[in-house]
Amino acid sequence: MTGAVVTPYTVPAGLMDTLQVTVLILVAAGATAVVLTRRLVRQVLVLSVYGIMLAVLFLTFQAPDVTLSALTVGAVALPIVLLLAISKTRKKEE
Amino acid sequence: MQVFPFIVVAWIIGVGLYGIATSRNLIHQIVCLIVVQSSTYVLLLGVGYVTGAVAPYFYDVPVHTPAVDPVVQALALTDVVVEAAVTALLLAIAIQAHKRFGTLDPHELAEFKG
Amino acid sequence: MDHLFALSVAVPLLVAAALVGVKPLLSGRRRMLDTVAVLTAASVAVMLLVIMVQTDGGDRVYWFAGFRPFRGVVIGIDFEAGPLSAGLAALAAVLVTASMVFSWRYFERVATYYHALMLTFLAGMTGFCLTGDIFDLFVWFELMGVSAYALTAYRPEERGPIQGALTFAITNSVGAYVSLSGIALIYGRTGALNMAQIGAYIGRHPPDRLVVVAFLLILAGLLVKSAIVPFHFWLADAHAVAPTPLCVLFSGAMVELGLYGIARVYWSMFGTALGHRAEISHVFLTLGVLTAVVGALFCFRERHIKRLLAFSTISHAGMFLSGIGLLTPLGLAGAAVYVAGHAMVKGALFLCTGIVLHRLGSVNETWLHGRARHLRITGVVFTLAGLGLADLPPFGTFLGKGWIEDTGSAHGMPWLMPVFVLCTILAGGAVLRVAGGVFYGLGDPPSEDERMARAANEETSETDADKRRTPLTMIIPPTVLVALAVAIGLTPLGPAADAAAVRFADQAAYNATVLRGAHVAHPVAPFAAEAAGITVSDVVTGLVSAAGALLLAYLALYWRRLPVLRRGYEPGTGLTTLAEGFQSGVVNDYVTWMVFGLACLGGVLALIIR
Amino acid sequence: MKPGQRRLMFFAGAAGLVAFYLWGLLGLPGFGNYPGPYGPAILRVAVAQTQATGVVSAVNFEYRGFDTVGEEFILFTAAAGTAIVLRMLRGEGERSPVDEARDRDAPPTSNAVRTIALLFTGPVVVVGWWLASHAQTNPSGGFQGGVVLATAFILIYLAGAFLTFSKLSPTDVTDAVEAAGAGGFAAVGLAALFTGLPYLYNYLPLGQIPGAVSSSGTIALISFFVGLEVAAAFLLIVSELLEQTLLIRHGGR
Repeated sequence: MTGAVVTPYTVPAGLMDTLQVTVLILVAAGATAVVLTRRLVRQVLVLSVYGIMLAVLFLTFQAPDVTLSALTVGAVALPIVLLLAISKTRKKEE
Repeated sequence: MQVFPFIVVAWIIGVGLYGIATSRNLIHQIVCLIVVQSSTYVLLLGVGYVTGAVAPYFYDVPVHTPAVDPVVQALALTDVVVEAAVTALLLAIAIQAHKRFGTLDPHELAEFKG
Repeated sequence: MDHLFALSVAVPLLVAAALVGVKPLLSGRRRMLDTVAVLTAASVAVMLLVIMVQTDGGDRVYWFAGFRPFRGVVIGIDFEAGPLSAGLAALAAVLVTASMVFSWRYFERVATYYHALMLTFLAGMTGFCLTGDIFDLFVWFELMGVSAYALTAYRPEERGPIQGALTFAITNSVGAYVSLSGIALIYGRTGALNMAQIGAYIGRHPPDRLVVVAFLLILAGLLVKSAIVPFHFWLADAHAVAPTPLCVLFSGAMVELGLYGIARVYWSMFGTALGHRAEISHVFLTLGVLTAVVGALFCFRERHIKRLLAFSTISHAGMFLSGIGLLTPLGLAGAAVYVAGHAMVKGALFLCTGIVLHRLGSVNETWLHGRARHLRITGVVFTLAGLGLADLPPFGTFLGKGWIEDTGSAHGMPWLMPVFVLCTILAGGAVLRVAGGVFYGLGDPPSEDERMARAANEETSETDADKRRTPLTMIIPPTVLVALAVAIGLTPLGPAADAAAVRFADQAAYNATVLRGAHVAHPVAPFAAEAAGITVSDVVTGLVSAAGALLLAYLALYWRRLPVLRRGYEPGTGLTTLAEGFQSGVVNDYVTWMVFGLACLGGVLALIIR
Repeated sequence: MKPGQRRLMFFAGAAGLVAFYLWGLLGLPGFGNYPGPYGPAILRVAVAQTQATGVVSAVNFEYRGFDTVGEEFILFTAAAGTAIVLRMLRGEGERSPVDEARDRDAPPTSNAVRTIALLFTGPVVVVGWWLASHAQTNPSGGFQGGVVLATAFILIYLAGAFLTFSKLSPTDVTDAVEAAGAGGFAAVGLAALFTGLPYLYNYLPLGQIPGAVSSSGTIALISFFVGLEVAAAFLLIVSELLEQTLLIRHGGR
């Protein structure tokens, strides 16, 4: 490889730290919100948002592969399956 | 910053376990189980992180650029699949439970213990 | 050929996939499906037995995709097999074969999925036993778990299964994720997943907090799986509702695999690093004895036969853990032989219960009293297996328990023997009480416990075959299992088992085998091999246990007619309220107990190793 | 236990457990200081050995390929288990004990949703396919691709009726595809044994250019099988759940 190679673009360390801390706080808050949301449909929506936050966190952890999985599974596939399950068990009062 | 991600990991697992222990609805409980497991992704990727390193893909960067640990990422991927599989199966069982007993409350279900 | 290592996991998986793939072709060809599945399980058993014999002279390692370690750094996944690990996997395969033969006529309408799930369950158990990689261990643990949850929930037309499957799945999943946290933790320190490499790395440094925490967290999932008090609650619920052929696997192999995992994790990774052998041994022994006693007491008060047998399994799991927890080769060898003997007799007991369920449609001891007199062969097999469970020589069980007790006495724990004898008498007495009452109509039926009766009566027949006779495929497997239990007791296993255990407990030898490809036939063990043979005391304690169990069964059946006892209280009633409180069936309670138990254990370990 | 007692006991236990866990976590080398040696060893050799520029895929499908075999079969088992648990068995009557959706009709799908869903289907299939076939080069792979592919079918469901969906994915065919995916992976590994190589050995030509789509030998092949398995398994799970939902709805009419 010669000098023509583009040097990888890296985010300055301080900025990366700030970003990671922010997303980590959001993830911790997201997990808490998922657990404390007792209404099912709303909980699935919160879970979906939590999945997206996790995906962003993994992006800042330099794991694009896991990001993609967290998005497809955590933010799409699981909510679909969960919503189906909820619609199946929904009580009459709604 | 040295320890903050790990504190978040402990927080997530604690919160998730709290949810499982206090939940009055099976589907809610299963979602809390997802939260417990999500703490392991954060931990796995957290321990494999290297400050200032790139993602382990060398499509457009030179091969020997310092990169973060690819192994934990592979483990986390496996973990995600396991989570999806277990969740789907648990939901199926929960649906059956609801169909049989008309409730998703673990306390009421316990009455039907075999 | 070392390729047997890979085949023993790949073949059942491939056959499972193939069965599901050609499902439409197999509809209505049940016998073909059965034949393929039974042959697969049997061939896996043969492969594992071959591996067991081959590794008698030294452990063998298989590197997947051929990635061998380079300068002590492992980049691939390995299978490491010795006689103990291959033997346990072979035991699981034998039990799978037996229970699939049993289900030949037992389930008439099972679909392809049942066979496929049994085979993935088997592959999971095999992989779990043979792997040398801690994350791979987790993967096979999960495969085993997912197959087992699905099979437990298999009969959704009945009321029970769902609840048992849920507590089973949720508690075990929580345990598995806690274990995974432990794996991630140790990886963060050592940068390795191979157990030998991790052991080598942490063995070079004094134990610190991370190692202690990782040790306990990794154990968490295994303790749940092996139903150690206070992580045992799920087991009775799951056993009570799982199809009977599956109970054979749960009691005979799955619980024991959890214990094997504990032994493997201790001796391949943490043994050297943790040090403090005596203190850790005490922790294990405390857990083991507590489990043995709690299981035995609950077993005796139970009237639902499947739950009764499940509690007896918990009691035995406690004794196995004590054997492992003595942390000496002879104790380990004893546990191994005990596991084998127990699996055979417990399997036979469950299968006989399945026959009773098939013919009479109930597992309620009170209702069944005297009603199974016409099931003569089943009665004989059940009684023999009950005597085997009570450690009557020459059943293999007496040998294993004898070695554990001998080791205890030799290491300043003579109290272990009376405790074990007592637990065996309680559990064996309960089973023999069932045998005498149900199959021979002896004595009076035990008084009706309302809740238990309700639960037991809900367990309606799982079968729809002709109920007027017992098919040959149902009576042969338990008979063969009882015969195997006797064979284990009569074979002079001592030296081989002891040598295998010495090698298993030698971490340096394990490291050399995996990391440097050394062929270690006679390791310089940290322990001298202890004489393992049949001693007089083994035979005597075995006889005493069996006699005690018979006496207890007699008392339990005839206590109303005995003048001395007539005014006494119903045996076991005092326990009932207590038991109701603990065994609530609410999964929230079970998880709370897990968290609490782990916190206590963590506190103790933190105090020991600081 | 009463909820109050349990809460008390849980908080005592959880406080202890989390404190113990944190105590151990703080013994890790600080965040960002991963010490190796596993990761660096892989990074050093992976691209040269496999011609795959996506090292995570190389780890997943080659170095730790055996884990992935287990993982695929976990998914396979879960799909089969879902089918076992939810499928109507004999004796389960036409009426379920709790038919709570009796007086609730499925809302009709609006035309706008249909059109949008249909418009999305094509691109989603393309994206899924691309992901499943680029494991060796980019952050992607059979797993993500499989989930995305399955999503395409769910879009079809959104667009049309369940009828279309079940025509497009008859369970037997889905089962067969799933089995082909999971079994194919195991078989690719097994093929190595016939030539005396260890299980999962990468015996296909690796290609000359790192990062080309045709590079990396069995990695790309395995990723393809994983994509099949994942798409089919997910589809199977969703259709089992849908079937349950729909049966109740039709039963309510």
